[in-house]
Amino acid sequence: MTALGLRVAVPRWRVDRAGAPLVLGLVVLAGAAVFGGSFAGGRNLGNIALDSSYLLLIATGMTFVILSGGIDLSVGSLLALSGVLTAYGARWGTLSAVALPLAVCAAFGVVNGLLIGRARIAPFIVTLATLLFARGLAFAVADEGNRVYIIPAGLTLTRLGQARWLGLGAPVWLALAVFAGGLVLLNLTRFGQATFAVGDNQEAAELMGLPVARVRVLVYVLSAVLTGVAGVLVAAQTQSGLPTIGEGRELEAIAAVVIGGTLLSGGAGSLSGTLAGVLLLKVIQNLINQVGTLTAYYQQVVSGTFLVVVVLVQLRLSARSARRRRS
Amino acid sequence: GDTAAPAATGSAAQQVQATSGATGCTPERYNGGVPKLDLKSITVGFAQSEKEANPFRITETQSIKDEAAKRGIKLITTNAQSDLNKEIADIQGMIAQGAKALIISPLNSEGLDPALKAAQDAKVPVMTIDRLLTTKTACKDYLGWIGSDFVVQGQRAADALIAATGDQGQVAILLGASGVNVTVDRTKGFKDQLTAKGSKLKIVAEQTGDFTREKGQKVTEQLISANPGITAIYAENDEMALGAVAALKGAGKKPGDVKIVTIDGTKGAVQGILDGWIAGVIESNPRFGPLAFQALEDFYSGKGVAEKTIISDKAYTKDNAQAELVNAY
Amino acid sequence: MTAAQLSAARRPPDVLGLLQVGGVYLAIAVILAFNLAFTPNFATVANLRLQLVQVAPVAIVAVGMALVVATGGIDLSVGSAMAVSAALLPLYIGYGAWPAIAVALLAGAALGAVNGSLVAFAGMQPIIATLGLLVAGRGLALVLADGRLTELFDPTLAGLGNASLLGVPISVLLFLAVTAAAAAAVRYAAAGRRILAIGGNRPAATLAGLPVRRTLVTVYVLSGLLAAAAGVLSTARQGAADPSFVGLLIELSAITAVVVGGTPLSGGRVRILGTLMGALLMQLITATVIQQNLPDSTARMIQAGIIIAAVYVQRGRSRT
Amino acid sequence: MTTQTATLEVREVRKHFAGVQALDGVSLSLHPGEVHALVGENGAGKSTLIKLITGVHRPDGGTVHYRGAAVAFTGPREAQAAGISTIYQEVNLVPQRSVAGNLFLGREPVNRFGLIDRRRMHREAGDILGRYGITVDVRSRLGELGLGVQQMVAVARALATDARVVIMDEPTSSLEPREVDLLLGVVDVLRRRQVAVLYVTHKLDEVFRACERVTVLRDGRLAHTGDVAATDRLALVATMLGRDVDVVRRHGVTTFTDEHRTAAGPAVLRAEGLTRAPRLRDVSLDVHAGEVLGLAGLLGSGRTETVKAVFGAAPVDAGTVTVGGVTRRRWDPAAAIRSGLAMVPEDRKAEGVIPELSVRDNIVLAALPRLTVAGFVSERRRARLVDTFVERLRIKISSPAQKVRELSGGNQQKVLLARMLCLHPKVLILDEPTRGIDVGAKAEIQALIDDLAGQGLGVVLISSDLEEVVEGADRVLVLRDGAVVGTLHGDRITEETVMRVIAHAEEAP
Ligand SMILES: Nc1ncnc2c1ncn2[C@@H]1O[C@H](COP(=O)(O)OP(=O)(O)OP(=O)(O)O)[C@@H](O)[C@H]1O
Ligand SMILES: Nc1ncnc2c1ncn2[C@@H]1O[C@H](COP(=O)(O)OP(=O)(O)OP(=O)(O)O)[C@@H](O)[C@H]1O
Ligand SMILES: [Mg+2]
Ligand SMILES: [Mg+2]
Repeated sequence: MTALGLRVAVPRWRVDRAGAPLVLGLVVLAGAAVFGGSFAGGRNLGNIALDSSYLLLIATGMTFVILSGGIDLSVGSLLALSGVLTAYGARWGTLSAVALPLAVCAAFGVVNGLLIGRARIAPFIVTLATLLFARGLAFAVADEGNRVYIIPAGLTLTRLGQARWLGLGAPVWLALAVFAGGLVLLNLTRFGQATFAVGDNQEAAELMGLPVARVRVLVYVLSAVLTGVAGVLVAAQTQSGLPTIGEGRELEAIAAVVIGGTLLSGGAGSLSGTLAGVLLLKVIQNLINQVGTLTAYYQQVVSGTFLVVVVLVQLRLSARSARRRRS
Repeated sequence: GDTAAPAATGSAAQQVQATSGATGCTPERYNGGVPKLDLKSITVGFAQSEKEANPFRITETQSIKDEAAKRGIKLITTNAQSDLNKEIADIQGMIAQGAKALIISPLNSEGLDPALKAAQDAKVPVMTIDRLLTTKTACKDYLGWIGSDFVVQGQRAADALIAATGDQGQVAILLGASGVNVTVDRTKGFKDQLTAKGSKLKIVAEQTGDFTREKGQKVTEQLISANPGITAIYAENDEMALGAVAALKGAGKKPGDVKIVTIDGTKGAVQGILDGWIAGVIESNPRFGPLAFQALEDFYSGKGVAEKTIISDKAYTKDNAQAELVNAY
Repeated sequence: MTAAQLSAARRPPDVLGLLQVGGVYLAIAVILAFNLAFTPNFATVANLRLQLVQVAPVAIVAVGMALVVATGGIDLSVGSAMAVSAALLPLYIGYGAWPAIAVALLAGAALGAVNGSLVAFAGMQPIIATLGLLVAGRGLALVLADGRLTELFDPTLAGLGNASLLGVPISVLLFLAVTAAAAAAVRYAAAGRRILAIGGNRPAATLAGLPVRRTLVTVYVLSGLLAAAAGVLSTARQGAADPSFVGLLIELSAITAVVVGGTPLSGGRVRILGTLMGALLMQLITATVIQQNLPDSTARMIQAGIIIAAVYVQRGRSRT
Repeated sequence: MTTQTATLEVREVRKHFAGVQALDGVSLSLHPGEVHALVGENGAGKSTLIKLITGVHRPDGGTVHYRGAAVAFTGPREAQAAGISTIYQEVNLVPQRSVAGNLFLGREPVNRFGLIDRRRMHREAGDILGRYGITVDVRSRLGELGLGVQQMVAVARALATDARVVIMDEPTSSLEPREVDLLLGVVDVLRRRQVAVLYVTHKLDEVFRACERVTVLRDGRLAHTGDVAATDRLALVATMLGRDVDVVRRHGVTTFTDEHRTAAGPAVLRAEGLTRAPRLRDVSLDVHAGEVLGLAGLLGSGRTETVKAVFGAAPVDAGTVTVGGVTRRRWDPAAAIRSGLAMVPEDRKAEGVIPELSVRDNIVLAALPRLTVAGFVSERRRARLVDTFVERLRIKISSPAQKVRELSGGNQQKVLLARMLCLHPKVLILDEPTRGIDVGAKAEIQALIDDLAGQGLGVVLISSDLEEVVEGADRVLVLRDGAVVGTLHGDRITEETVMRVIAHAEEAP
């Protein structure tokens, strides 16, 4: 999807780093104004941070995938699989509880990547298949859900999962660290630049001599492994591995990335936008929860509409600021 | 002990069958002590786990709301829409909103730890209903539990099916949603009971119908197409059973050709007994309101709450369906 | 489009080439052969009929989806459109079956119009625009129906769900008609050219003076309309409107059908008949899994394998 | 020279695409320090030959030898690593990355932690482009710049590596004379560094200015190889076209009529005060029936921006457009087309062809409403229209059902021209209409423009080939920095005056 030079009639899916954070700021302010302490209180903000951390991990990997012009639908299932394997592996100690799920997730990432990068099957279809497969495997490991593996309370892993530092849970810090690493990887390494290029114009990237297939494999491995990390954390938090969790998480992660201004068609976007997107989604969710009087159905109507409105506002803002920048 | 049921509505309310475990959980003992409050003056939060799409959940939530209204207690409710993360966020959100006591209907026996932790930190007692938090400790992680014994429900369903079929023929099981302990327990109770009774019923298929009518219908259609010899169906909830009925009708079967036994006790299923399509329904009573609020009241009044309160579920058969239809939900 | 693809895409027609065009047909053949050999009572008219009846809603939704995908878009809100249409039926059935159906279809079209406008005029990415309606639409349906399943006893509606015309179920006739109409439109109508041109190169289509926005809105409206029709069908067949579950996750099935049928998600190309076959393939897989009584976990893994295999065979044609 | 060992040698390669034998036993050798021109009509197989060398395509037969050994690169990456640097036809860069990012993609300068040193990258990028006279902000998005700049970036990128072989596929197709000079200067440097250069072009001037040897392809076959010095220009054209030298001599190669018409008819198109900050500043123009209006200017002077604004394809802050006496209210291409305008855009890949649609569908795309009966396309009328234009423009296709992306660049351009011509417009805007078009076809298109103008059509012509503007236009508007700096009429239209006006706007009459 190249749009060289043409300045009208191209869908206005331009990237802008200012849009999402601006909207986020507005939403947070509005939330604080309406709900005061119950929203802006330390505990509630801590909850939002914790809740966001898993999504941030997944969305960071997803950003790479989407920037490379792909999509990864398998993350929701991988989250569950990783959790189940964490709990399963916990019987032999923390090391296996972490290594097993990460290794398996990495393997899934490799398979995704090879099928997409080498066999050149559409990412949507490949990861849809892995979505099914990983969920099936999670159920198989959990004996069709008949067995729930419990993580022993004394394990280092559990303590890690529940540790707090400066008022924020360990997952939050880990997610932030991963995010920072992601920023460096994306913006300051050749791999990161190649990721952009592959998503922007794959044919050109190939003709420019970039290792297109390798880049595509790597982004899916990254996405799967980061999802695996999130799965380990979720399991550590809940002290168990459930094969049912994570359904629909892929759409949430994709939404966060796209709200953050990244083009679904690839090639343009930013990780900082993704961070804003993640927080935006979670803050909205939290705010909607604050309105105790909304029934669950209205909550859905409101959050769907809100999503659209937020993106609309963001589009307007970024169109305007892009115009201003150019002149 | 059972108290005599006054009227139709009264007999629909949950009856305590048995209590077990430690009794007498009070604010002083709960998790190292929580503030003793006046139930009338606090906000209570209720976390529903699944969509209020089927009669069970609708009735469950309504019962909690009705009871709160009756007692003049301020109630806030949430619905997790079968999403564990949402339930955790819901519970945390209600605590943040100032709920001082919680009633939760857990989505699963596991996985709510972050929410329970938040409640502990905020010194908010949590009463659980319906599904049991199997690995948690009463009066510490949560206050107590009220609910049915799902394994027993499965066993009673097996008994009912043996009776309805004369203990012969091929059975298909419509499983509930995968990975949910209700499904696991109801399946286990059913199968164990068949073995225990030395039943000659042969299970030829077990496929998930996700607790929904649509999938119950579709799966049944496929199953009877592949196994025309199926003469009995065990559906793990009423919605799937009603889906199965639709499938049987569509395939040109007559009422009674295939014996269906199901669990829940919804109006539709009990009506199904009257119409001859359903052979028996084991009740799973969702009207938790009175008992749940009673538990909170007992807690704060110092009377104390039992660890487990198992309710007695009815069974609907051809014989009592007409009379009991009003009590079905 | 990659350079290597340039070389791979056009070969002299040969057996391999035919196979590539028809990976989905091959997969259907294989799965039919398997069932004929190993599934008892498979080769019956009743069973064939059952599979066709069950696939009807997905097939109808998938055809609409194929058109959207051809423009380079995607419609995640189809399941919610089905739910809204199902939720409306009981509310208006008092005025008679046909008025109720008309209202339901209109609502689907309206949802599509919202999607289309967000994409065409506001310039939103289709996946996000329709994701918003996926969430909000389902909520709306639940609000309308107060979250409940409502049984419907209307004879007209029941007929729509279960009756046959000349021995062919009405729902089957309906999806065949929809497929044929869409295939004809894509092949012979100006609208079809416009859709493909927009999906193939939107700036170019704009510069060629095509009514890009109008076409986009129309396509999303069609998708919403077809989804609503599928909602009516599902409701009719079930004899009950169940807004919480009807059409749940159908967007994924529909997109799978589209892609397995040989339409790339990048837009600009479309295969309507292939889409129908894709839907049929997915249906046959489900049927096989249930009729063979495989456990849920195994079933999912097998599905994954078959999808990959079917697409792999025709990968020269359907990569994005 | 041929006795010396070749750096790169292609022997008897063959390549078949569906319905076309793109290459049929072609051999070619490249020696160190040699600039070797590769010429031929559109679709002759030049780009295909290059793609066979660099591993984009696999040959059906024949071999490629590089530095004495047979090679079979699996892709451009390998070829590049081995020292063969290529500028492919059409700009093949990533539009959403910055200019510097594109220049250095895959070989960004890194610091000692292996992280990209952005500051250094930007500085070096600025230096490199400065050498080619390009002074853009290297951090700006490549896609926001004109095609000419993009082409220069592609050139700079390919030349930034130490390569033994440099292959350029029509590098000058969207460059101005000034940039062409720069590029040929660089080619000269390469020659002196003993690099072997394969140079594809349709501009024969360049062949004679810069190349030692020339190879002519015709319909996938080798038609001629020899020293440029020993080649006669007319003979070269004749070999390319496969016609008799005499025939070519008689008809000539530029087909514009010599005399400049004076605007006789009424103004069919009048644009006034077109303004779009910061690129367009109060541009006004009018075109009369039967007149060819040329727009001249350097890269980025705003010619494309102007015509896009006229066509409603780019927004303006102020300005009006009147066609045939009616002032257009809606600002979109569809309305422009309805009012009688037609435009062939400069970037055929991004804004022109619909690659997955057939030649047939691409041609009739804009004319669909007129071919439609009750929503369905009339097969008969469509076939007639398509046949007419395929014949008239001599578009080389295996069948009208062939996908456009399979056509050679020049033939794609003709398809776009046909798309607009079949609208029977009042005014035709041509932005670089002969970009990448072979001499034969160029002549045909020029004749066509003349012909159309003769029939009363108004034409706006933009071309980076100054000669084309000078010979084709009846009146020339010179733009600089988005403003009109001069108008030239009649005999004042010469390459020299145009260049002078561009350079010193104040001297404009
Ligand atoms: N991927 C492809 N599939 C089918 N045919 C192709 C493909 N690529 C090129 N061709 C055909 O091969 C022939 C040679 O094309 P090529 O691009 O090499 O021409 P060219 O000499 O570079 O022309 P131009 O001067 O217009 O760039 C043309 O007839 C073209 O249609
Ligand atoms: N040499 C240059 N230095 C700086 N900016 C440039 C240069 N060339 C082009 N640009 C930018 O590219 C944009 C392209 O302008 P436009 O396409 O209207 O000009 P043009 O005269 O048609 O040139 P082109 O031949 O590049 O198409 C201009 O807005 C300008 O900002
Ligand atoms: Mg070429
Ligand atoms: Mg230009």
